[in-house]
Amino acid sequence: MGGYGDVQLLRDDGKRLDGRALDELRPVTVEAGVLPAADGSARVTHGLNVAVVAVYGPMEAHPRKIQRQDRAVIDVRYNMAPFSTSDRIRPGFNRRSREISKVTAEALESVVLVERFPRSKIRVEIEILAAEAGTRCVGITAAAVALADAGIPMRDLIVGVASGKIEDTVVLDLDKAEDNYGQADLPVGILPNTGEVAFLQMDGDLSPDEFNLAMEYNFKAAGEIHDIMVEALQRRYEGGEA
Amino acid sequence: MGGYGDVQLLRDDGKRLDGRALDELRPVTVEAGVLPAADGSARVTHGLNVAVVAVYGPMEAHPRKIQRQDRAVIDVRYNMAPFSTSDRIRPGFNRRSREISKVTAEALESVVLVERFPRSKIRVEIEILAAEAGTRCVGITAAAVALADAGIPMRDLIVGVASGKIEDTVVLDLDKAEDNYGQADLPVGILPNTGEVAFLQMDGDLSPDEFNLAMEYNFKAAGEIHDIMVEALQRRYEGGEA
Amino acid sequence: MGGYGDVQLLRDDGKRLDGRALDELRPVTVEAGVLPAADGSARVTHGLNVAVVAVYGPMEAHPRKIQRQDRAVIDVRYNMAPFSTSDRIRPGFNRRSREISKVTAEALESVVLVERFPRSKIRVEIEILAAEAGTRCVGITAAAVALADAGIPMRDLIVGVASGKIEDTVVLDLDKAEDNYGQADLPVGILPNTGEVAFLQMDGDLSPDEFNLAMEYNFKAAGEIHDIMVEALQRRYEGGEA
Amino acid sequence: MVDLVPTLLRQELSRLADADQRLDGRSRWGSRDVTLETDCLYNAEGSAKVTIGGTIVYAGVKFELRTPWPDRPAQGSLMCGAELRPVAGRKYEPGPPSPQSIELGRVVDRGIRESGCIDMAELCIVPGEKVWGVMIDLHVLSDQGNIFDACGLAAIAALRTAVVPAERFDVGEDHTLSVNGTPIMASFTRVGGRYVLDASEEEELGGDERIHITLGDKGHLHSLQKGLKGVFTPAEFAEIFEVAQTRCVELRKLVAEQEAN
Amino acid sequence: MVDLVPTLLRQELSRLADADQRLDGRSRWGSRDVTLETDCLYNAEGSAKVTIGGTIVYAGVKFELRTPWPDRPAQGSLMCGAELRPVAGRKYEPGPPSPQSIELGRVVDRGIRESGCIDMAELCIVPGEKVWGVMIDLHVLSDQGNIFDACGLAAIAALRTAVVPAERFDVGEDHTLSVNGTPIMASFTRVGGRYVLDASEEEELGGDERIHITLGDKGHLHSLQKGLKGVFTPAEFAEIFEVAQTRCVELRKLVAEQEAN
Amino acid sequence: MVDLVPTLLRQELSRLADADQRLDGRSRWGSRDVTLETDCLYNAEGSAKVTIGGTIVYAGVKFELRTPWPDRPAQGSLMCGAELRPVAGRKYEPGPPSPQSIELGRVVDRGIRESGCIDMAELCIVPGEKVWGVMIDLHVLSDQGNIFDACGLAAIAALRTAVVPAERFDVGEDHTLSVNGTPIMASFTRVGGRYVLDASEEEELGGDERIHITLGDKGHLHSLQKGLKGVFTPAEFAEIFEVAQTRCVELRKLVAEQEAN
Repeated sequence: MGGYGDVQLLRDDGKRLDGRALDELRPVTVEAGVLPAADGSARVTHGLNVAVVAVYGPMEAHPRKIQRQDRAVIDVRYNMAPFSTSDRIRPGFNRRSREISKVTAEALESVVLVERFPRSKIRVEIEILAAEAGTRCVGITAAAVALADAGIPMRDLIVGVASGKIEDTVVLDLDKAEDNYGQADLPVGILPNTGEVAFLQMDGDLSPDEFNLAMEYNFKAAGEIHDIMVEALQRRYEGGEA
Repeated sequence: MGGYGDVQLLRDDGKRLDGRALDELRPVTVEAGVLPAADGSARVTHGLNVAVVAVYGPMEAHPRKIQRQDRAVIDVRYNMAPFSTSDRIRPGFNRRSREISKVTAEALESVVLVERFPRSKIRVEIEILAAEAGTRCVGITAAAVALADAGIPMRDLIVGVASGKIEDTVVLDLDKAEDNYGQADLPVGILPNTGEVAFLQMDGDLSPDEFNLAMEYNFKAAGEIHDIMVEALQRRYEGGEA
Repeated sequence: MGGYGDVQLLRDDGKRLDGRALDELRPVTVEAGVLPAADGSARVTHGLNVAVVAVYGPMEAHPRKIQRQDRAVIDVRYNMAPFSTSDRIRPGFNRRSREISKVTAEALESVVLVERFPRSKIRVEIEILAAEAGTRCVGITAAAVALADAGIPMRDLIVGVASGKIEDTVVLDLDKAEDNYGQADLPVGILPNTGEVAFLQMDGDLSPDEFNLAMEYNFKAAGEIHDIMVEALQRRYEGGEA
Repeated sequence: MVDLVPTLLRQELSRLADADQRLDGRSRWGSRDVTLETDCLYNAEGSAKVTIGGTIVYAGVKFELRTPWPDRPAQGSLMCGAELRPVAGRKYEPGPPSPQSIELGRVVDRGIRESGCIDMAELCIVPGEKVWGVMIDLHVLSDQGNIFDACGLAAIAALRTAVVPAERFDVGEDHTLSVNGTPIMASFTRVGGRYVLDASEEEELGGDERIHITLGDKGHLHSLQKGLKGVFTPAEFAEIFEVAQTRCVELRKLVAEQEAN
Repeated sequence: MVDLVPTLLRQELSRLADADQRLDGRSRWGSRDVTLETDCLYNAEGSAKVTIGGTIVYAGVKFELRTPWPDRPAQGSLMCGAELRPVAGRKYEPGPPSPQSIELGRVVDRGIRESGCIDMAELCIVPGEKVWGVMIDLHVLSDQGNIFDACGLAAIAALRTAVVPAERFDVGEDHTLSVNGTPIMASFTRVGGRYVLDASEEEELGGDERIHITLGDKGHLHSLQKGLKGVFTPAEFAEIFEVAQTRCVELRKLVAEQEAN
Repeated sequence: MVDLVPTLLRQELSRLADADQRLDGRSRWGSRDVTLETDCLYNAEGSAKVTIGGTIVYAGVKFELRTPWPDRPAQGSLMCGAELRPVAGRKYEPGPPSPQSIELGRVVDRGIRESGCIDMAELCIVPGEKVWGVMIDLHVLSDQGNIFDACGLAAIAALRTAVVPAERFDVGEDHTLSVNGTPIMASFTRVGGRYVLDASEEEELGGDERIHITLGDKGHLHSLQKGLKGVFTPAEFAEIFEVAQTRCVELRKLVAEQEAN
């Protein structure tokens, strides 16, 4: 977390600078089936973040040495487009994107019924077109919808969402300023039906009590986003090809 | 094209700074069979440019995944030696050399009878030892001679040659100063017997009429260079090993 | 060699700055079996140098194309830890470490009975944790002990040792200051029982006579280090797992 | 491992060509629907989304301050690059930039650069010290054929909406980037023996060489590129060159309409 | 190519878990022996060697002078990286940094950085011009399980013994690096269906997801990471979080004892 | 995949060695024809082409302005690198620099550098600010054995003809690079059990270890390198060292003759 400036992030009325309540999400939209070339796809906007995900597969896993006898491997690439951030990012992977790709793949492997597709590979391509804090969560949400759109069987969706701390106060879903000047960030990937956690990271400073409140906010918000995801998938099934 | 200075490139007598007429080539020499280690080779000088090409193959294509069932693949590497230019070039490929390698390979595949060698690979190594504008064309000319020297069957040779525009005038075969301060460059790879074009690039500014004149110059010059290529191959056949 | 300063390296009493005689080694310690995860291992300190070596194998050599039908290949990586030098080294290989890895592998292949293990690979991982001049020799000594600890059959050990020249005087085993301001360095890998040389490099300036004296020092010192190596291996056999 | 599908596809495409038809019913010089949207990405200083049939590409423009090249102390720089990332289709694989993506970026780059639509001298802030570097990044999200034309269109449309972020870099006030012209690319693919405009994914799979032509506002050539195995005759070139003139005028109109909104 | 060993191992681990046992006889929250040695490497400005059972790791601290980031002109920087080189075990292969090693370095880095134990402003020498960059390099020599805790411990112990080499860089006198706190990592692995502390190599091979918790001196969370395939419930997390509090206090005591010597 | 050819070749080479013969009829210390040509490349500030039998190599010298290393503010730098590109022979593959090419470049580099023939202080233009960096690039076009000696000879010959391009860099007038000495490399390969001079491609294929000796004008050693699997005795070294003295005098004469023309 940045946390190095004297920046006011809470208004006198207790609301946040953009008018949100402490436990209020930024606006979220979800659309499934947005990329004609992909087997499954989704576009999620969350605040000013834009993530597009393509899913390909299940397909034969090659080279051989990445194959698993008893299950599919999930090959995730989280990528920020060069123009997605304030300062241009050089194309290609960096340490941050490699780490996010790894833990995102592990989270998705926890819900996809990978045992159904031995020796195969499912490619999940997460492209961040615009970034405004919280992109890894937006990418997870979009990946879950794209997997469903591709007809990949899953035991639950995953919802990516984060809480954090600003001015010693726990709040849901940090925006850019809150992320830059905040004190903690707790992004999670929640299985909305089972209440389990498949993705967890955190940095900053949280007391045990603050952690519990932040998790409470996350679980509540996961339910809200889940509803939007389900609606999008229903529209897609009814509407056919986008 | 550079085109950013006020440099005079045409003399008052209508000739170019080095005394050439508008449609006159720089001096060209061709020698076949210059590298003992190669299956076929050639050295072409064109003005101050020096290109040496080695051909190896046909040989087994590996790794497997690059094999084509119905034909040979042509694997071209266009490389400028570090000392070939005014400012030293760091060894290794760059974006420019990768693009030239790609389009040169595609041009050569258009004339080599690749169907005769399914599943095999023909390596074409183009080394630019000295560069004075127009190296991609010199490399193509040398590659064609080296392929012939290696006994690879082709339906025609290819001749690399370029025209361009300086001081609003179309001229053949830009030299270094003309390339730096010129207005357009149109390098092509011409099949001298069929009159077809297997290689084409262009940048700068050309009206449709200027384009037609530039192509006319190119075709005429291709015939001249072709004669020199054929002589070199005849000398090689008569003279045996170089 | 550096050799560019006016630095006094020999005292008035003919000894070196650290009190050593001209043909005297820095203190050397050897310990075998120091890494539980490895098949064989060793730790050698030589002056302030610290080298740790792990040996894995013989194991199947893959990819296939590195296999030799009639013998094992020895895969050596010489690596300096980022914190092993005065200025931090960026992780990853550089030209120096690749060259040392190559010639070290070739030296070890000269003593390991590689014919006993066709198609297999023996991995030798040399990690320099602290560097004070002479690390390639310390790495070779440690590699020989680790190979023996792994039970790999060898026709002799190799001892890494170097002599050099400072103030126009041949001396054994340059330390850091002597290396920085010295005139020559002659590192060798000696087979103590056969008196053969499996590793040889040299740079600087040595007359034929100086070379002969430097080699004489090296052979004498190799015997001393050999004794310490043998003791360590005996302790290891008697003491069991470290 | 015998590429059976392409062989059968080539036969079908050849049969259709003989009857002057195409797989999706288009005429030889007909195009799929083209859509253009600009200013669609937060954080990009200029942006455009182009769709041609099922092909979707984005272009984003970013600026950075740099020191000028020693031999051009009073000139800024322009760079256009393309990424063909695995998102774009099943056939794309992760890894370093492929020759295909390098070619795509460089052909688009040359068309814009050589048209002279950006005056590099206007990108100078302090001669010898500080100039603007303009970067256009092309991002192909869905490849169903003819990504060259889609990228060419997205690049110039994004550039024409770009705002120089001078305030963020503390070198003056934000202002629109000055762009003098609208170079447009038209690409032709040999399918079933003859050239067609705007080839689809199947036509590219069963086709041969491509020719990419970039034309400026006055119909002058600014960039040419022949790609893939195959040859052409001067007469064939003359024919597609005529078509390119019409095509480029149409797409240039699309850019103008978008800007008028 | 069927991974028979892990399958049998998983069955055995599951059977043991049902009986509340572990392969090496430890209790569920029991640790193997931990040893810590500091100041053990010539040329490193701070160093530590940690062993946990047969796992051996080194951490080395180096300093360099750099120009500060433009948006933080009066702050130095901290960087922690890990190398999982082939020396560490038969399963490690040469090549560019693996996702595993990147994750390891970044998780250790976040725990230290976010605890606030290093005041970046104290690393400033001349604002806008010259600051210290502190680099912690983690080097795993022998992996027999739980390299995360070993690396976390080695990193903070090395950092707490580091001396800023100001004289060598001609910017003042050498002085101890000021470190305010001792963040400690505790890692838990699901083995046989339940979480255990300090998993061994075999338990990791036959286990599922891991959770890494870094706690500061006051028991606050500074870093969390879930790795590998698997899910957990909030109740499970609450249970290991309690254990982590105890574990971190113990290891922090080890650091203090080492420093007192 | 059994390397049958090398096995039979080794037998033949061993048989010949017993009769004190070589495959191509040379005596043990005999060399193939050596030719040297200098100043043969436009754009290189110094250049040489060397052939030894069917082996062909070029060396090119380039200069660049750089800031000196902080610990040697009044010294320029020299760097010699070799590229073993696929042009050189069927066995060479594309890719990053191989250990073989790195070794080749570094051994040639050390021979020249350690002979002291270039005074690094003379490469200083403005202490602490601007010095010359001299780069020698070695380019092997055809490998039919003993590329080390060919590269060593090309490097020093190119260097001795180099002109410092001061005018182009606006730092004075062009002038000949001052080179004080002519270090020469002689390489020996164990073939059929005994060492020979100037091994051919077949002899290298069926041979064992190599020893590279670089000698200066006074016959002092400046660089040694043993490469490949194999060992030697001090007596064997003493024998080839004598031969190297003669060989280096001969090749040094060739350089002088070329310069006299």
